[in-house]
Amino acid sequence: MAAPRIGVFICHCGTNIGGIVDVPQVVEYAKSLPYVAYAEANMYTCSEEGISSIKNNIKEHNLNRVVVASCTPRTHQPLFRNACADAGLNPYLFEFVNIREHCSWIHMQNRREATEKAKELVKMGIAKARWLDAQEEFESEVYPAAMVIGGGVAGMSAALNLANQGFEVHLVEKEPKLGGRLLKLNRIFPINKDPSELVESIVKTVEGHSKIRLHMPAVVKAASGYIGNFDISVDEGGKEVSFKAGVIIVATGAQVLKPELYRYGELANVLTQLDLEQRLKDGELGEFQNVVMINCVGARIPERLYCSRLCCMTAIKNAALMKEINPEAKVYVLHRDLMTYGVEFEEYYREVKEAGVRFIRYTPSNLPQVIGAERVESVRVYDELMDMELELPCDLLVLATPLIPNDDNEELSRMLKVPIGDGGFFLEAHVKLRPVEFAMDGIYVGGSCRWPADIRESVAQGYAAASRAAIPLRQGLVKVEAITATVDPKICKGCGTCALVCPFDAIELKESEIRGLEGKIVSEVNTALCKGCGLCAAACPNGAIQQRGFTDIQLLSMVNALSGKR
Amino acid sequence: MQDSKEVQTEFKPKILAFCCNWCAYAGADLAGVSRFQMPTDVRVIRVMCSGRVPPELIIRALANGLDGVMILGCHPGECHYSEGNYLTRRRAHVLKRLLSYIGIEPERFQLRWVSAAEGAKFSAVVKETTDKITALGPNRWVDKR
Amino acid sequence: MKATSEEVQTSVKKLFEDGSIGHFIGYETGSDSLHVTPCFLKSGQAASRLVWNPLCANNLSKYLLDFKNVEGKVGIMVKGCDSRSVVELLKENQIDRDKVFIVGVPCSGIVDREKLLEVLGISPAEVVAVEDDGDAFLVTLKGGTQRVDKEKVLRGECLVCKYPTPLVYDVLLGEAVSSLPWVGDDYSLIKEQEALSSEEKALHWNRELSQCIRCYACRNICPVCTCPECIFDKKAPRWITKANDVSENLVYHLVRAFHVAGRCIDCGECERACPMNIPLRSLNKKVEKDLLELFDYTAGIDVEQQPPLTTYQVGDLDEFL
Amino acid sequence: MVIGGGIAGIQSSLDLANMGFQVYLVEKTPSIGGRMSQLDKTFPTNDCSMCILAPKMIEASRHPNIRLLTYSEVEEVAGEPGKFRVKIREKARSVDEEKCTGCGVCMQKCPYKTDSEFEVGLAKRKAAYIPFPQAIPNVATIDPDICIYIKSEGKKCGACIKFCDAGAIDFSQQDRIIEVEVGSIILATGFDLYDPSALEEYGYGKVKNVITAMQYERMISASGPSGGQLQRPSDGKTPKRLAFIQCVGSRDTHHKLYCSSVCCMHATKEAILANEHYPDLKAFIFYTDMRAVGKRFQEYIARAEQEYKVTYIRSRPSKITENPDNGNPIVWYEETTARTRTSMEVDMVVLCQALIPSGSTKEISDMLHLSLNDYQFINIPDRLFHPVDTEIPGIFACGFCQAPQDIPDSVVQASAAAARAAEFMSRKD
Repeated sequence: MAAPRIGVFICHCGTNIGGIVDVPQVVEYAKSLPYVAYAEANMYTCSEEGISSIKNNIKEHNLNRVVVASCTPRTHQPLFRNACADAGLNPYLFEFVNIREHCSWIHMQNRREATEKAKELVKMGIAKARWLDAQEEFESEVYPAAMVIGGGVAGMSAALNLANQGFEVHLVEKEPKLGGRLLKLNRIFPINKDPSELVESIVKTVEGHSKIRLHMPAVVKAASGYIGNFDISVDEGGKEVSFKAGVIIVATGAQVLKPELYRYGELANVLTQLDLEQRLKDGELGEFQNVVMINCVGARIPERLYCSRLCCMTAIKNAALMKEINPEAKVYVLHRDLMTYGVEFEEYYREVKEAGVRFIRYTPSNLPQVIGAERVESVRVYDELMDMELELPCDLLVLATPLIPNDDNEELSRMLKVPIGDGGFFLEAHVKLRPVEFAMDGIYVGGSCRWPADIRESVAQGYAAASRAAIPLRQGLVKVEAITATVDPKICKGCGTCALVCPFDAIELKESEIRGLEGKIVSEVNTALCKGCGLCAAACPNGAIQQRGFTDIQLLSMVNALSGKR
Repeated sequence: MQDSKEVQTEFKPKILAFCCNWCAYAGADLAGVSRFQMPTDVRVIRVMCSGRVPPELIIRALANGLDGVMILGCHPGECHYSEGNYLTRRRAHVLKRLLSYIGIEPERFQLRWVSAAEGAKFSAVVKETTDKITALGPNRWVDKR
Repeated sequence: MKATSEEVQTSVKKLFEDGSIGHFIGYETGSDSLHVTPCFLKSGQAASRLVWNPLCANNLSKYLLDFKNVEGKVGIMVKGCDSRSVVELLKENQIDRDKVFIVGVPCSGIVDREKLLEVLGISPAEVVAVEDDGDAFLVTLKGGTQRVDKEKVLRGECLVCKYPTPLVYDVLLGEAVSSLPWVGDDYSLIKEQEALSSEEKALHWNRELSQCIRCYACRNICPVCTCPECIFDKKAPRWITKANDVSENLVYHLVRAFHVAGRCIDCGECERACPMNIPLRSLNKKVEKDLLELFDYTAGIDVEQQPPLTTYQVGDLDEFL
Repeated sequence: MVIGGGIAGIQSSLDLANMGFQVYLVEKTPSIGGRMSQLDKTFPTNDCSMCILAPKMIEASRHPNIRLLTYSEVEEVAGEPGKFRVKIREKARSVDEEKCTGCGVCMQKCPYKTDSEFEVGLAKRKAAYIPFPQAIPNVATIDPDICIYIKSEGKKCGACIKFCDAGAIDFSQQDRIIEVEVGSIILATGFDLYDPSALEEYGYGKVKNVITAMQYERMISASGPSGGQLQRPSDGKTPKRLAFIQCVGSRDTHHKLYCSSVCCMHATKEAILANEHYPDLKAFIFYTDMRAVGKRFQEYIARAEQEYKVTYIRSRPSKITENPDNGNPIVWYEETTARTRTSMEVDMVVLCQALIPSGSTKEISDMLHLSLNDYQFINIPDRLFHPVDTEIPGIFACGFCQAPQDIPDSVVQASAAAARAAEFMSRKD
């Protein structure tokens, strides 16, 4: 490579920098430093004028490195990198020095020291620039198909959305029928309709869609690869089927807890809400006069702290239905906090209350008690508001139990290398701003396998996951981070320390295929997975693995420049 | 006596701060945008993650005679790369104790958490560290022979 | 019962005969009776050269790296400490467990030659043999036999050894030794140092480290220093200059201590190899102590245990002065 | 086109832009960022709000497929689904966006002040202003309502012109009308705060040390006017006892019937932050039902109680009065278990007021002929299976303008709306 010829551009930023830092003095100082071929001051380096000056001087002075000392790389680095690229210089041969936020703006009372500091910061930047390398921004192709795991409402919404956008979708469902948990329900709020009718039209669309390939009943057996390029094999009724996908959406749902409380399973007239729906659906419920429902059964307790979000509404819906079937019936809902969040739920709760369903609050320190030998005969509960103990006659006790994670989450988590969080639900990349994607690129999540969600939420999450998944599919190419790790296999000893510290599983120990090193076990970086944090580079004992753009020699040169060492 | 006192007040330490790109560097930027005034003794080197800073570099900086070195990263649990700062924390504990063992005052090596919103904290950390190191005086470890 | 040289010879011969091993690394008597050197065998015929006595200080495990590409298994003799460096080598994939046959020997302490000569006030030539005798060594001199208390002449690392019996082996010769009676607080010396003022510590270490001639003997002999190219041999980046300067020595020794953090098993080879008698173990021991206190970690115990600086707990100590 | 530059609008825009669609992101105020930019931390992780939001704002501003139209309002929508013709009024900033470097000199020199919208009245801003330090675009805007130069038609002041080195001040600017054609429209107009002075019994505006939750967010924020110090309005003292009142205007037959969905959690977060800042501070939360239904929310509440000594009191206070001696608010409520009326004197009260669909929601719905529900949220005909589709094909709604929801749910809906818009637009060709 040609000897370094560094160009230095120092910004006045109007008076923001120039009013404090003696910019001309910094320019003169820069000129005196090794490898500096050119230095100038600009009123605004980011202005049209400043940018063209950078471009012209790269050509005129044959510069092969550029240093700009102005504001912060967090906002302006792309601008200056583009300027370099426009002038035919690799954008990674650019280095940013912050003398505004980190100097002039914080040392307004001390011009002399601010100037000295600016000089030193510029010197450090130049020292690093001398060792900068050109970097390529790799792109890898995205195979234009998606795999959606789970054929409930979340999975079907995601699949349909992507298919309607024109992408091939492999929908993998473990049951022999699409529809998921919804199929088991009797009525759904707010329309109080038989859900099978509603779901049927969606199922038909999915089944008849030319872009959707249904794998059913089928389970994923193996998955390898990375964003854009996953190899998948599923067991489809005993037959192994393999296909490729660019992205994966996990929407496997959840299951309802069967409690070991309130003598469930022991007394015939104790049901879960789901059992109740099943019986209503099958027309097997029979007569009832006094119905008691208990909420938060097995939820919001020390062993299972979370609130399952939708059980309150399920209870209210079914309570209303019981009252509808038998207006003479007495229906009680024993609850803790009632989670009727939002507009419609709260409205419905009011309506149901007005329709005569009685709501009684109990406390976890004073749980309701089931009375009866063969069957429940009554339920005793302490009413907090009335401050008295009530004994409610009961011929049907219905328990609202939470959704719990599916048993096969762990297996799926290992296969896809995606994490499971507290409680056994899948863990998204960021609970606030990246709710439907995993930290691993190219894999997305939606519906109750992430967290208990009702129908509308599951559908929205299915769509949202599809939106995120459509991005790489539509782009066709994924840009690979350029600031990635790179291994020198000659000096790598294959100890695996880098692989242990890598948060993204981007490093593997492999037999080298490089001539002269065949068979040697060395670290290999999968650049498609590497996010460029540099943890590996800091952990490697002999510098065999380096982070591009932040190499040992670059950082060391800065430290030495600051301390006046060569 | 008066002489040495004068030398003391004139001592300006040279302190290096490695800031992670996502939190601490952004926090330092915010301190700038907010015009929080602070001592001029700290120089920032930007790294993508606090976990990128190898112990070699800190040891080298202190052996070169720099008066203090800081690593500033995201608060635990907020690392952009999810766990980098936890590894930093482990390494830093071991390194700090080792440095102290051979006689480099513990104040000269600091690990602190500064979020992107903590401009004020960045400035407070800079002030506090500068004060502490100024009080210690220059890093004269290599002159002890 | 403690294994004898004869037992070692017999079993190694058998290992060669039944084809269990193709090579063996052990000890043989060196230039004088106070020296033992590594011995490399290709067949059982020369097994009679092998010895096992309280002079067998060398940690042989690093030699395994030189036998990586030979046919058949390599046999090696390890003491408690040596076995822990084998664990570390296994952890870092530097050796293949299936290609190594480990002959473990429980150890009741190794003689520090210089201490012995000093205590007895003799020259090496006068020594005929040294044998283990419980809490003392039996030293056969040309002019008769002397019994010397172990605590006076043991090597530093043996005075604080917690693992006298090998932790990994294919065959164990002699009876396991569960603990050594003289070992108490293994960090008392470190604690003394820690209690000094920064000024005192700086003076002490400046004095010690300024003696270093950077011969790299400590690194070269270290069983866990296995990098094919050490960062101190690189020209770019140049981490240390060749200047004879204590700051360069400081970088070298601190970085080395850090590089073996969580891997050093205190076999004491660095200190034994140092021609300037710099108390190098002190630095390593300090790190060892901190890793134990901070992260409950001890190196060389379990191949499956993840190195302490490659992992974390959310609840790790967060206080930072 | 995406209307509303809060977190939902930003997320929809980014998703669509990354898919390759050209996006117009229209925001009424001078900066994108929305309500989330005003928050200090976010529940349940206590992530700093601005830290996680700012990178998204920057990404949106830099995206080649996003045209950011801030300080702009939609004037007219014509055409048909798949081919909407939109007129957007870009209001005159009196500042040249290209030249302005965001240095803030004009803000320093400008002599005219008004209440800062961003700081919810806790601080002043100038006529020349950047709403907050991380604003995007990071350029100044001159408020024509208070700028004396504009009011005097150039006869007075002009300090900003004099001091701006970049020559960016341009009082000759006029509003511009931009006409664009778009295939699909996403509404993300967010929420406003219900004015708690409507609940006279709580004394907001009369009892000095009664503030709103949004004011509290700014107060506890390190970047807020008090630098993260809790200072009660009457005397600037740090409160030792702090009460949060939930459902102020929500779930209330006289005000809003619905549940605002986020207040239980933000109050919990705010109480935790108070205790983190001041370990001897005691916080009390008066609530109706503690609605903690999201991921790790119950755990968060448990931590609030155990680690941060937050006391939850299930009661709806009847009134708040002031102790004339020290300005302390007194909260009157019914002790549920003992069933007695009682009172508690605290140093400051935070009212968690109801959140209502923003005013722009109504304006834009009227323009588009979309109906609203009883509470002025955008009507979603099939909430179950098409949760972000409005009555008009090709027009979608996400975030708080269509139902009360927290940040993750808004982000989910924003992406869902983007997916639906992409699907809608691909069906066309």
